[in-house]
This record gives sequence, structure tokens and C-alpha cells, in this order.
Amino acid sequence: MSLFYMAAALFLLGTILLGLVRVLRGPGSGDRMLAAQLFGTTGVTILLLLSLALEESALVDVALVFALLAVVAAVAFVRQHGLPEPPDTPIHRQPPDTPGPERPHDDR
Amino acid sequence: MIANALTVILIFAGLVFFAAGTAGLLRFPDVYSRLHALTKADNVGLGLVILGLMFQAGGPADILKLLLIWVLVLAAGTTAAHMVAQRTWTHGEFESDR
Amino acid sequence: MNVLLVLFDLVLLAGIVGVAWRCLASTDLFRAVVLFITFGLLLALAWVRLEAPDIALAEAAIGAGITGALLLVTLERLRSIMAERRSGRRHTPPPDPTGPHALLRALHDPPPERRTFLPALTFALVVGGLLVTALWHQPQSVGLEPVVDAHMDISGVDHPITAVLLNFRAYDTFLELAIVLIALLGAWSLGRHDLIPARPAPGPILPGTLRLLVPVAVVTGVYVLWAGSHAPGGAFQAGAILGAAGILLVLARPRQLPMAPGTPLRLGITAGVVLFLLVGTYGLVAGHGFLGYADAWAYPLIILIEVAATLSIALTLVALFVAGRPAGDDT
Amino acid sequence: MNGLAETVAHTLAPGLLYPTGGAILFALGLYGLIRRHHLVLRILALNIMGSGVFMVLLGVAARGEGAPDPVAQALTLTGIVVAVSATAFALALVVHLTRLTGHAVMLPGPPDDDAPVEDISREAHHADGGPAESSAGEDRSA
Repeated sequence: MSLFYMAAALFLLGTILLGLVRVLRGPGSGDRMLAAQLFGTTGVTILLLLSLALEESALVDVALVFALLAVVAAVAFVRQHGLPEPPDTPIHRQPPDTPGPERPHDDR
Repeated sequence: MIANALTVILIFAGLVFFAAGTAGLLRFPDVYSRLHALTKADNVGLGLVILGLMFQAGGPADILKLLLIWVLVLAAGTTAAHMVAQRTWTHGEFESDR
Repeated sequence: MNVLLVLFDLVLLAGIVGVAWRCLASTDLFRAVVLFITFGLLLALAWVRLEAPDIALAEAAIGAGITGALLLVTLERLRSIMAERRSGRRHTPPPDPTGPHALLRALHDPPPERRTFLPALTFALVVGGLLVTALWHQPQSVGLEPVVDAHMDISGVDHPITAVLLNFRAYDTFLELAIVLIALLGAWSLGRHDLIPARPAPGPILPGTLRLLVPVAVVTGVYVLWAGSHAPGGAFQAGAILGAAGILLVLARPRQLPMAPGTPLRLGITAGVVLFLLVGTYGLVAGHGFLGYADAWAYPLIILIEVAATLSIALTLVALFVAGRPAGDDT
Repeated sequence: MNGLAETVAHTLAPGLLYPTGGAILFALGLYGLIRRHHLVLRILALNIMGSGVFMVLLGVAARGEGAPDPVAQALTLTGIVVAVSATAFALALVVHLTRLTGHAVMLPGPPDDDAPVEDISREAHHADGGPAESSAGEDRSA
């Protein structure tokens, strides 16, 4: 059985590493934050699987703490960019294929 | 024996959902559709894995702890998705200072 | 099983090193911070593989709860300070917050210069190579595990790490609490805190989540503190969890930070160090040496110190997050 | 052939694999610390170096059979809490510096290292404000 748990944990670790592409590529900061949040959920699952595979029941507590505090970074993220916008500010949404100068700089 | 088989099946189903969530995160075109990966796919995947692990739990306390973890992750995922979506909606997908 | 474990280790280490590399290579600071949050998550998995669930617990609370929020709020403070300075300049047109060049550079680090490439690379390679060589040729030793194991019955607790932290090497823990306190004094010496210049998202969702999360966090903190006497857990982890819950509360408050009354706050922040010092001095007077306990009293004293240390660490972490003296405090 | 397999198995044991990874992290953080100019990035680099040290400590503690060394784990635990409070203090200093000077970038030194000390003090550059120095910080380090 623990072989199966370990394989599942390895698979989930692989999905985290794949999902890193989204953090690296963005393009918006919302995308990056979303990906980090997703890693939290996957990390909780990996910890639960490892707790059975390695027979270490304390890992359930670690998973509990991760689940409990997963939301903190997201709340901090929302508190960014709160300078009061002038009332006539247009919501500066632009189509993703416009190569505007404020496109996030990608240095790869 | 049956418990083991159920665990394997449920965890396997959960992994499929995780894979779907990652695919969604990578392939969907914009933030709003990528939110599905967070709020739906991964939370269902975690739910299935936890359901599978419950068959291996030692006692009612362990089962309750696993359930609590799922509830907390659900709450965190919902809140985070809501806040990321709202912020993207009010500030635009690309900020001007990066 | 062994092959899978080795594969897991290799993939995990590759991920950790890769994430650290991309984090330090980022020109976009926000991206670097998100990568650093992911780095913390992967590190917690590495600590699990190294049979250190205590460290994983602390890393989970600090990496997921505290560091990420701290860095994101710092970025926001930097951005708003720079925006203010730029708009206060006389000869430039007022910045257009939506304009392309308005704040382009605020949270942006230009790629490094070419001329530092070779020296930096050589230096890092030499140091890393020396470290790896030293570590590979280190003689095998059993460490201090047998010594700790032999003295567990007089330590007053059943968990070796708690025994080391609060009995065998209580000195370290005492000085560590003092260092955390000094960091806070340093932050306070910089003056009043800045408001976090943003509103939280309006609507019922965030308050509703808080109503679920904060009580559960308090219960979890107490549980982890209690578990520390016989299983992974203890004062640091509990303090980090409670501190993260406090940071969540601070973040969710609209606009204004909670006004902590000065005196109780100071008492709580210094409680750990003061109590540790009192107990240590008592041990000195009673003839057990500084920070020594009578065997029969070890358990209650350890619990007492741990409770005080948890309170101090939690309050100090929240105060460090707010970064600045409490408002309405004119000393 | 047998010896080779044994060497590989020995090398891939967590007690040797993770300290090596920790050393790599330390070197990587050192490299980033030298190369990057933004102070927040430098703090991240210091944190990565610290994590490398923790990984070395815990990896060495986990070597061999039996339970890992609890003293090394306890030291790492204190180290993590000290690291997070030091990081918080450093970030507060960066915010304060930005409020005073208007930027959080540590500029590279002047091209010739023998220049008089006054030339390195950048606060005068930035304190008075004006169009001439509008982006001196970015231009010099770009």
C-alpha cells in the first residue's frame, strides 16, 4: 500500500512542478497568486499521502496547519493596489494579445 | 481488503482531478477560467483523496481531523478564488507597475 | 519503495533548487515573492523527508502564513511610497496611474550587470564546491541522539526536541526569544508604522471565512502547544500559528490597524523572556545552575515557560508584521 | 560494477543528497546576493542561503540508522524563528530606507574603486529631488 501512496505523492509533486510554468509565465499577478494557492491544496494532499506512506501521523497536523493558513497570502495579495483610484479611472483591462508596454516583463 | 481497494480507487480518481486541475491551470485562456482549476478540480481531488484515506484512519478522531482539513481547504480555496477574481475585475489583468 | 523514495527526493530537490534559481533571477519582484512562497511549501516537504516533522510544522506556519504576507505587504508599502514621491515631484507631470511608464520601475529590479557575472559565479562555485567536498567527506558519527535519549526520563517531557529546547539547551531558547524581542525593538525604533495602504475586498466572504478560520487557528495553536510535550509541536510552532492568525486579522481589518493598548502589549511581548529569566535565576539560587530545574518541577515549569513563550512569539510576530510602534504611543 | 551500484545508492541516500542540495542552495543564494540590486531580492537571497544551511543541518542529522539527532533539529527550529524575525526587521528597514531616499535599490559602486567617499553617498543625489536625477537610480544600474 505504501508503494501506492508514494507513487501518488510523486505524481502530485510532478503536477506542482508543471504548474510552476504558470507562475513563471504569468501573465498577470492574479495568475501567479492562483497557481501558488493551487500548490497549497496539492501540498496538503501530498502531506496526507506521505503521512501514510512514511507512517508518521504528525504529518496530518502539518497538513492541517497548511490548510488553515493557506488563505493568508491571498488576503495579503488582495490588499495590494489599494490607492484610491480617481473616479474617472477607466478599468484598465486590455486584451491579452496587445503588446502594451505594461505587459509584465518576462526575462526568460 | 475491500477498504484497501476502495482507498486505491478513490485516490486514483482524486489524482485524475488533480491532473485535470493542472491542465486547466496551464491551458485555460484567462484568469477567470483558470479559477475553475482552483475551486473545482483540486478541491474535488482533495475530497476524493481524503475520502479514500478515511478508510485507513485509526479512529473517529483521525476521521474528524481529515474532514476538518477538507473543510478548511474548501474555505480557503473559495475565499482566495473570490478575492483574486474580484481584484482582477477591479484592477485589470495587467497592472501598470510591473 | 526505495526507488520511489529516491525519485521523490531527486524531483523535490530539483524543484527546490529550480524555484530558488528562478526566484533570484526574476526582474519582477512580485513573481520572485510568489516563487518564494512556493519555495517554502517545497521546503516543508523536504523537512518531512528528513524526518523532521517539528521543523515542517514550523515551516508550514511561517512559510505559508507569515513570510508570504510579510513580503507582499512590503511590496505594497514600497509601491505606495514610491508612487507618493513620484507624484510629489514638481517638474514632472502628475503620474497617470494607468499610464504605461507611471510606476514601471517601482517593483522591478533591472537585470544584473555583466561585469559582476564572472567574479560572482567563481565565488559562488568555489564556496559551493568547498561545502560539497566537506560534506561528502565528513566522518560518520551518531551525533547527540544517544545522549539525549539517555536523559529523557529526567527532562520532564516525552518529546526529545522539546526536551532539548526547554531543558537541556534552554540557554539557546532563552537567547532566541531575546533576539526576536530585539528584532522587534529595532523595528519599533524606526518610528510609527505605516498603514497598509489598501482596502480589503468588500463583501461577506472574507469576514465569513475569518469567523471559521480564527477560532480553528486558536484551537490548533493550543493543540500544537499541548502536543509538544509528547509529539511534534511546541511553543515555536504554536506561536507561529497564532501569530499567523493575528496577521490574518490585521490584514482583514479595513484600512485601520487595530489599536493595541501599549502596556498589555508590551507585557505580553516580554512575557517569554522575563519568565524564562525569572525561572533561570530561581534555578541559580536554588542550586540547580542557571536555567536548571529540580527534576520534580521540570514538567510544570516547562509548560509555564512554553505558554509564555507562545504568547510572546505570537504577539511579536504580529507586531513585526505591523512594523512600527503602536499608534497613540508617544514615548 | 557492484561497487558502482553501492556508491550510487550511498550517494542517493537522504543523508548525503539533501546536504548537497543545501550546499547548492547556499551557493545559489550567495550568487543572487552578489548579483541582484533590489534590497527585497537580496533579503530573499539571504533567506535562501539560510534555508540551505538548515537543509545541511537536518540532512546531516538524518544520517545513519535510527532516529535523527534532536539537537540539530532543535537548533534549526530556533534558527527558523530567528530567520523570520530578522527578515521582518530587514523588510522594515527597507521600507524606511525607501521612505528616506525614494528607492530600494542598492546601487553598484562607482566604476573606479578609488573614488572619494562623497561620491558613493547617494542620499545627496536623491534627497533634493528634481528632473535631472529623475531616474538616476535605475539608469546607473541598468
